[in-house]
Amino acid sequence: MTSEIILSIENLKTYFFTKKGIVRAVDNISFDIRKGEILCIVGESGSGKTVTALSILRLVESPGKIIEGKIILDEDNLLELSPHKMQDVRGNKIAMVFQDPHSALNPIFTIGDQVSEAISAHKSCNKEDASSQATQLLELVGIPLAKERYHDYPHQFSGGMKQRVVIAMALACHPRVLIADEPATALDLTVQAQILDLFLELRARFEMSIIYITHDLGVVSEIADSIVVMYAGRIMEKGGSRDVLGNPVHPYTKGLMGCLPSEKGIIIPIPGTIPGLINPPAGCIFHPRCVNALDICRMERPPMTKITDEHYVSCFLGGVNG
Amino acid sequence: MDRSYLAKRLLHALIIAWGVMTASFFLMRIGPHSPADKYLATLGAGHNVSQVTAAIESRYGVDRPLYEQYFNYINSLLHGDWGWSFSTSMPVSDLIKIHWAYSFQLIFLSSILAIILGISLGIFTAARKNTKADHIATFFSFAGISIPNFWLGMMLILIFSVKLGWFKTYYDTGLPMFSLSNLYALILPVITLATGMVAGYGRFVRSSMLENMNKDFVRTARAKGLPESVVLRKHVFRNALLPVVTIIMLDMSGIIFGGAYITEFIFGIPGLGWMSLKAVFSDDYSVVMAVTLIGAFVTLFFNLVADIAYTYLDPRIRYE
Amino acid sequence: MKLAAYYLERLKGNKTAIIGLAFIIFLVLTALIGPFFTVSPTQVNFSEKNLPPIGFSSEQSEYSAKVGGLVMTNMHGTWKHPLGTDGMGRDLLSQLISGARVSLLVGLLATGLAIVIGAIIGVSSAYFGGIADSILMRFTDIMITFPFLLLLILIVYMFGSSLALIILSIGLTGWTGTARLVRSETLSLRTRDFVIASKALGASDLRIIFYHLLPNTISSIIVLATLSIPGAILAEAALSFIGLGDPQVASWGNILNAGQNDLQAAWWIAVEPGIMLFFTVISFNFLGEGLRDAFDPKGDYN
Amino acid sequence: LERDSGNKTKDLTAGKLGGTFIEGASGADAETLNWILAADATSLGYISLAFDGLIAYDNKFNIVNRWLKNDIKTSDDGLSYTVTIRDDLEWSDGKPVTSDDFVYTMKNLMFADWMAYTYAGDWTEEVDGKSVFVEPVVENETTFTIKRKTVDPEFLYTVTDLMIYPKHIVSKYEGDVKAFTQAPELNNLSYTGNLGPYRYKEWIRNDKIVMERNPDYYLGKENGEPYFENYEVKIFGTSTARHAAMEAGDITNTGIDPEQVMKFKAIPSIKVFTVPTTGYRVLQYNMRDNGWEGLKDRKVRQAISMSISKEKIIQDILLGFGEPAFSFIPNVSPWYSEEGLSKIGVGALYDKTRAKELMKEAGYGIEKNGAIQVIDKKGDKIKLKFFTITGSKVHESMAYLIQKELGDIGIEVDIKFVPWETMLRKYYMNKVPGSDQPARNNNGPRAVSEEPWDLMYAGQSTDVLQPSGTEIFFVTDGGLNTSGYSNPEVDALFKKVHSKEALDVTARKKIYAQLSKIISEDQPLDFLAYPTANIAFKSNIRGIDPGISMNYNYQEWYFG
Amino acid sequence: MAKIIEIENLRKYYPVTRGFLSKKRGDVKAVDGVSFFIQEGETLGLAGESGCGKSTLGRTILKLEEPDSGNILWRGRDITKSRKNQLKEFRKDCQIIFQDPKSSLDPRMTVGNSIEEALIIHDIGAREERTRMVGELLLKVGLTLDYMPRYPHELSGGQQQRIGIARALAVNPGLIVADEPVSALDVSVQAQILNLLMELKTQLKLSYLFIAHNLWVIRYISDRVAIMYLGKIVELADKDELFENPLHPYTVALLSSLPGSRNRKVLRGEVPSPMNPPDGCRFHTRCEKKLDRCVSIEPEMKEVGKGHFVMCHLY
Ligand SMILES: Nc1ncnc2c1ncn2[C@@H]1O[C@H](COP(=O)(O)OP(=O)(O)OP(=O)(O)O)[C@@H](O)[C@H]1O
Ligand SMILES: Nc1ncnc2c1ncn2[C@@H]1O[C@H](COP(=O)(O)OP(=O)(O)OP(=O)(O)O)[C@@H](O)[C@H]1O
Ligand SMILES: [Mg+2]
Ligand SMILES: [Mg+2]
Repeated sequence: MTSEIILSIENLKTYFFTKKGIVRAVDNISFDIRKGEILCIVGESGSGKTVTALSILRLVESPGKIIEGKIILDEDNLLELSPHKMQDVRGNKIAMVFQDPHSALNPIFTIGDQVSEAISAHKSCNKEDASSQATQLLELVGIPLAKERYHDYPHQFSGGMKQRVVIAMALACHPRVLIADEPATALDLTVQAQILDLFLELRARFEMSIIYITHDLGVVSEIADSIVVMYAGRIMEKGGSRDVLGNPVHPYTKGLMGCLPSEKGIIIPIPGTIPGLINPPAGCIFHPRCVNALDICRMERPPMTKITDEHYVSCFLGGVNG
Repeated sequence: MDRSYLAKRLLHALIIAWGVMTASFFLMRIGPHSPADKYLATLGAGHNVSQVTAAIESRYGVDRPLYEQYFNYINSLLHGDWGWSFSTSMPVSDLIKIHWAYSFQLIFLSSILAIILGISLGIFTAARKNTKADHIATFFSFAGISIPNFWLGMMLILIFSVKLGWFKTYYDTGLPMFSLSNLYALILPVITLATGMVAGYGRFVRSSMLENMNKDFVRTARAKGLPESVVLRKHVFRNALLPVVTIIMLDMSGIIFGGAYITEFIFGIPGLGWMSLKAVFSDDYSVVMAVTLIGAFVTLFFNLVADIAYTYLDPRIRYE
Repeated sequence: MKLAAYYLERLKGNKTAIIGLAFIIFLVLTALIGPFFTVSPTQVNFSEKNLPPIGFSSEQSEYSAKVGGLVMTNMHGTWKHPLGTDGMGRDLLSQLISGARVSLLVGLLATGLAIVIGAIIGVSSAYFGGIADSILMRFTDIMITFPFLLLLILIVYMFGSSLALIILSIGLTGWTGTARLVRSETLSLRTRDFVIASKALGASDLRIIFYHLLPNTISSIIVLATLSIPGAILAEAALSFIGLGDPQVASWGNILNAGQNDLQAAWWIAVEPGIMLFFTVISFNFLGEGLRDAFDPKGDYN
Repeated sequence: LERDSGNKTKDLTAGKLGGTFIEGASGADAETLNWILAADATSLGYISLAFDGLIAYDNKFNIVNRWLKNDIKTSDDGLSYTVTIRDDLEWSDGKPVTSDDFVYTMKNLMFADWMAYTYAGDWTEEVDGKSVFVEPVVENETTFTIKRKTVDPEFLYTVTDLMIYPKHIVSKYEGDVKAFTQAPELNNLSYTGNLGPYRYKEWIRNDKIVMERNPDYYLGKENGEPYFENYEVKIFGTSTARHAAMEAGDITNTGIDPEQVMKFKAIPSIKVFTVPTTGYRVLQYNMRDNGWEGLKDRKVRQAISMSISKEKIIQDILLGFGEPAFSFIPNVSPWYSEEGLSKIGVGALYDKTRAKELMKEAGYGIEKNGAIQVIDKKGDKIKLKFFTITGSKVHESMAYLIQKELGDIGIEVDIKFVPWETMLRKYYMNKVPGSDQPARNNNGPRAVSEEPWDLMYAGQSTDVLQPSGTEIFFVTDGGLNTSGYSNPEVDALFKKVHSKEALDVTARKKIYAQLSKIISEDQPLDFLAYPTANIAFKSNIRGIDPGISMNYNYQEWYFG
Repeated sequence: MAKIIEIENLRKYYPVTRGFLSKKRGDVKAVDGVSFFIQEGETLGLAGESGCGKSTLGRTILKLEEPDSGNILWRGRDITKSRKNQLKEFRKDCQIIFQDPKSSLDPRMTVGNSIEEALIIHDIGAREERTRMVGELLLKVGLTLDYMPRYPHELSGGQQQRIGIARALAVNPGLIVADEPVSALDVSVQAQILNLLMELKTQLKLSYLFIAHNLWVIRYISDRVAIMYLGKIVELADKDELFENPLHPYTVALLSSLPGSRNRKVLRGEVPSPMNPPDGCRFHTRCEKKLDRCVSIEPEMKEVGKGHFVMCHLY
């Protein structure tokens, strides 16, 4: 896949300055996303996936702060835009869908109101236009009887439907990049499948780029074009879907896959737990749980090593042990 | 909100009101006091104390068996008769008719002021969370909550009336109710009553705002690209308002029978609070009962209003 | 206990709470040992009446036998009575210290009583449910609906203004908040997994109440208690202020009440106890809010 | 350039007329304007604005007739009193006030069982061991006679206090106490006609009562009185507010605390009058069985009184506004006599050493190292329980001063402040233990109060014209003899006041002098002081005659 | 092999009330006529959509909720009607572990105390002995003795879950109801816990009723699997049989919605409310193969193969 790069994140660092210390939630990560691509960010809880997504939209709240890095969209560094300009990016060029559809909608406004609000935030159009566009959007994401349900309140919708509404809001201005933060995790298996289908359909239809955040490797294998594996705020491995899943290099990626039952019905867990981010282990952040850890792993942070053009890994054993 | 729900709420309110009425009725009668007390003090030689006591107690009907008095009281209540106030020699209903306005103007002005200032303060501090302005405002809110209002009233009198002479040291009932001079006369009492309310509402609105600012839907709204002012005004404030409305409603009765009482006492405003205080001190049962009952009804009314307001403001309940 | 230490550690970060705590400790110490260092608060001395506090002066009329009538004298504060004296020449410092005792006593005992009653009613209501719950909650509703101050005034007027009765009646009328809080907490705790686990192990109701439910409401109760103490103190002061205080003790409310009539001649009598009340109340409020934050699991950040 | 005298009056009136007189009051509001039900002085005060009464007294206790046409005639045998009222008195509906109204009011209201009039006892006499009412009789339109079977020279003062209701209005409520109590025309004085200088206008409870000028006032026919357009009594919650209102000129007159007198005297727009009052302060000794036994001994009582300086009280507490008291008859009373009074508590009789000696003589002291140590009979320190009512600074100050004084002679005083009701129930009312007597203020010498007490501080007031009213405190079966004092000599002398012998004023004065002397020696209570009052007026008020009853001519006051 | 527990036609309804007079508006039929058994040493997996009644079923068979009807036979003994104090033995034999490891531990108790509580309730051992036993249990679940004085908030989710397991094991149970014990955990930790549960099962001859959302977890750990829909078990079979040859249209759809599965059959429509489930077959509103009678007649549970039960008119 060699279409143009649409959004590029470079050396992003987002820290939280808490009373207990600095939480290095996102610690120097870089990746790109191309037009029409689905990029999956995988990682365990607390690995910094959500913070990464929020950083892209500059929605990290205090005590969090983007320390350094660049987020380049259309040659603009988003981190340097004025707050006003940034507002115009949000929802318009980059939209986001959050994990929990139950809390992502304001309970006291109607569905229609909230969708049309997303439209009128960026397009100057009158109320009727906005509302008819909103109805269309609702139909698009598969809400039956969209017209009638326009005036319903969120609590009258099921979880799956709410998530569709949230997606409709995100699509309001046909953004170029859609960030979806675990959009299906809170939903039932059958509904989850519906939502995944919807995403695939949307991508096909609008040529959007989608950053899909998940910790479910099953989902990843189904939809990802490329994959970023995060662990404790850092990228362990990134690359094309086939490369990463078919030829995982980083011990962590391998470990993650081992946690799923193999054909023989065996799972091999990764020992230990994810480290605290305030005083993270020196060197490679994964070394305490790594069975192959070398001395150097305890001292130095491994650089991103290229394995193929599309496949990078941050490990001193890069490729060696593969 | 359906009718039967309303009917049930009213029934509930009635039961509570009955409970309050019964409790206060018996509370007052089991006490050692009697309306004849004040006569005892003036009895001279040759008077048969018990005879006179009996005569006076029969004059006011308090010599009957308790249950009989109780049913009589309920009976006359049901007939719209609040009884006779023997400490002021007038029907309780007239007494209330004359005096409620003094309480009302005080409470009304203070509440309006407190709601406006309190909500503004809350929004202001929430929007500027953790800034210097917020810290200062927070400190003053704490001070406002903590300052005993009777003391505040006294200090205002000391400074502005006694030392500076800007105001009278008492509330002048001679002023026409709807006049600027009356408004001027109410300044100190309103400050006394409203300070705690402003501070309390301010804190409450602030924390309610902050709580809502952390909600996912606010983040969603920001992600939509809405300007911060719209996010705050529409998504945060409207949601923060819900508990605020409830609190203000529920607070009302507390204000009326707490702060307003004391404020009336300090400034000599002859409102219901002061009335009932005097009535307590002169064992004037029917006035105390009436004020208690009115208090209960006010509380229940505001509870109901809070519920209805909530239903109106929160679609999750409206469409149940 | 380690857990306590943990919360204390969290509290330490909160400056205002620490200031509040410090003042309360100071107040407690003063109330305890102060009386050993000051003159008796009831010791009158008519030749030293209405002395202003140190650094102030005021004009006072006095009877002069020489003149055979009133003379104006300019009084200055003296170190003997650093906070001045009242109209009988009683030392205000020692009165305020005695008032601190009263206020703390009222605050702690009345709140304690209210908390105990409220906790018992709340836990029983939630745990036993059904009719017991309905009756107890209706009763609580009635108590809440009662105009609080009027009820308090009524009881104290009816049965006499002794400190014990005042404490008792504040306690007996002030438990509704606790009852509701404990009830709702218990209701939600009751369905928590650890309680179910305990049940699954065959734990008795009493064990569950005393080992799981109550200990887990303790932090809310502590916060509520801390924030209720000023309420109780103010209630006593308000009662005293309107003349229903225990005349046998020098409570701040009593001093204020007396000072009310002397605003012109001796403003400090009304000002000083008010300041004490204010600082005490704000300290408890600071501490209470601090505790609330410390106990709040969300408070890990910021 | 002669002027018509009639015109002159009118002109004068025109100049005086107008303005609102505002009296600043403190304390509780009146309870009712329905005078027969009133139990408090405030109520009677309000009523009197619309209702003059038969007579008034000037500052020297001279009688000034009001409704009376002639002075009340007492028959030579002292058994009948003839009252003749003016013939120009009218009710509001224009009906004349007649002697029938008076007789009706007495017979059908004051003496009626259904009414339970509180002061009905004042109108009874003891005949053959039974208490019967005196007998009023209509003589003609304007004259009625009250007949007695026994002589009581002081009954005259009771008669002069007489008030009335209009028979034609009140008779419809007769027998129905509830209807009477709630009758609107009785509660807002709408019947008072021309009987007083002012008429009811507005009453906001616990705030103010406003009375308006009565243009028909019977006394005003000649001079156009009263001159104020309105007369208002404004109640203040605190003395701070009251003083500040006076200072700011918001009110016309009010009482001034001693501390404030200097300040007010310095204000040019205000003048302050210092006037005597009829009250006095006492320290009661409990001679009942639940008081400390020593108090039954006169020497002990004298000793205690001797160690309390009346001068100190006056200087320290009253700031000089008062005089030492030695008698139950205030020194302003025409019956007051200094002769033979033991002036305990001042001068030579304020002597703590003497007091200790007296204690020792009574058996409550031993000699130790040349000094007398006061102890009780068991050899312990004497501890006395002192009570007074709450909420009064003067009472509190007195308590502490007395505590200090007695501390000097080695008696410990334990002070308790109790509310008035408690005082009444637990300390005043008494009954014989174990009996089923209803508690009364005096249930005989063996009766005791519910709670024990030794000393009690109280304020009392005596009718200066009729001091025998005070006998209820002193005679053995006196209705308010709560401390159990009993002296046959005193009982006999008070009886004498109410006998034929006392019809003669000089004789009566002698009896009073003797009584004062005995009581001051006996010291059943320690008379402490007669306080004087300071009353401030706006200085542009004219017509004031300062004195003990300076209100007697208030209808003639005007703004200058 | 003996059945450790057998339940017949179990029902648990929750009344839905509203308003002050608590007027009943209907029932949530959380468990509506369920029968199955679990043999010693066997794991029965239970899957189904959210709200279909899995947890309620788990709690009801442990008598943590009173069943409305039906029977619970524990090792052949009918304990449906037994009172609390008669259940001591049963309580020792049947334990539960929970989804949310954090809330399953009393935040005010140390880890040691939490585990020890089980022993105290059943009067097992003296004090020192209990401490020793707690230590052993900690080691058994893969922790060390240092954890004893710690509080739950000092532990990670996986560690907390281990404590929950240790507490359940303390009384030596035969059956453990595991209510989604791994759903709240990270994949890597999930795997640890699953392996631990497997190990314990063989080591201690435990039986599990294993409730999970995640079908791969079910497949990994279960011997037999039951699929639940709206309060009823619609299909029950051996693990491999069920996954290879699902019969009920709901099971088919459920399996096909697993990410990565080949022939996707995405279910349309929403789960009906358990308060008024559809008449006839409960699944008919979402079923692609619905027959006429599905709308009105409720299908019976049929054994269509050896140990393969299905509740559907198609078979
Ligand atoms: N407001 C905050 N204050 C302090 N630390 C925070 C805050 N928000 C997030 N963090 C920390 O940042 C780290 C990354 O969090 P993030 O929410 O990005 O994880 P995630 O990968 O999205 O996890 P999950 O899969 O659970 O959603 C975590 O360690 C978290 O504790
Ligand atoms: N205590 C209760 N009172 C009332 N209704 C209840 C109660 N517990 C559960 N329910 C209802 O019973 C139904 C089944 O709930 P249950 O918790 O058993 O579902 P579940 O299958 O475990 O769901 P999940 O997968 O979300 O845990 C749900 O509709 C739920 O709302
Ligand atoms: Mg996340
Ligand atoms: Mg569940």
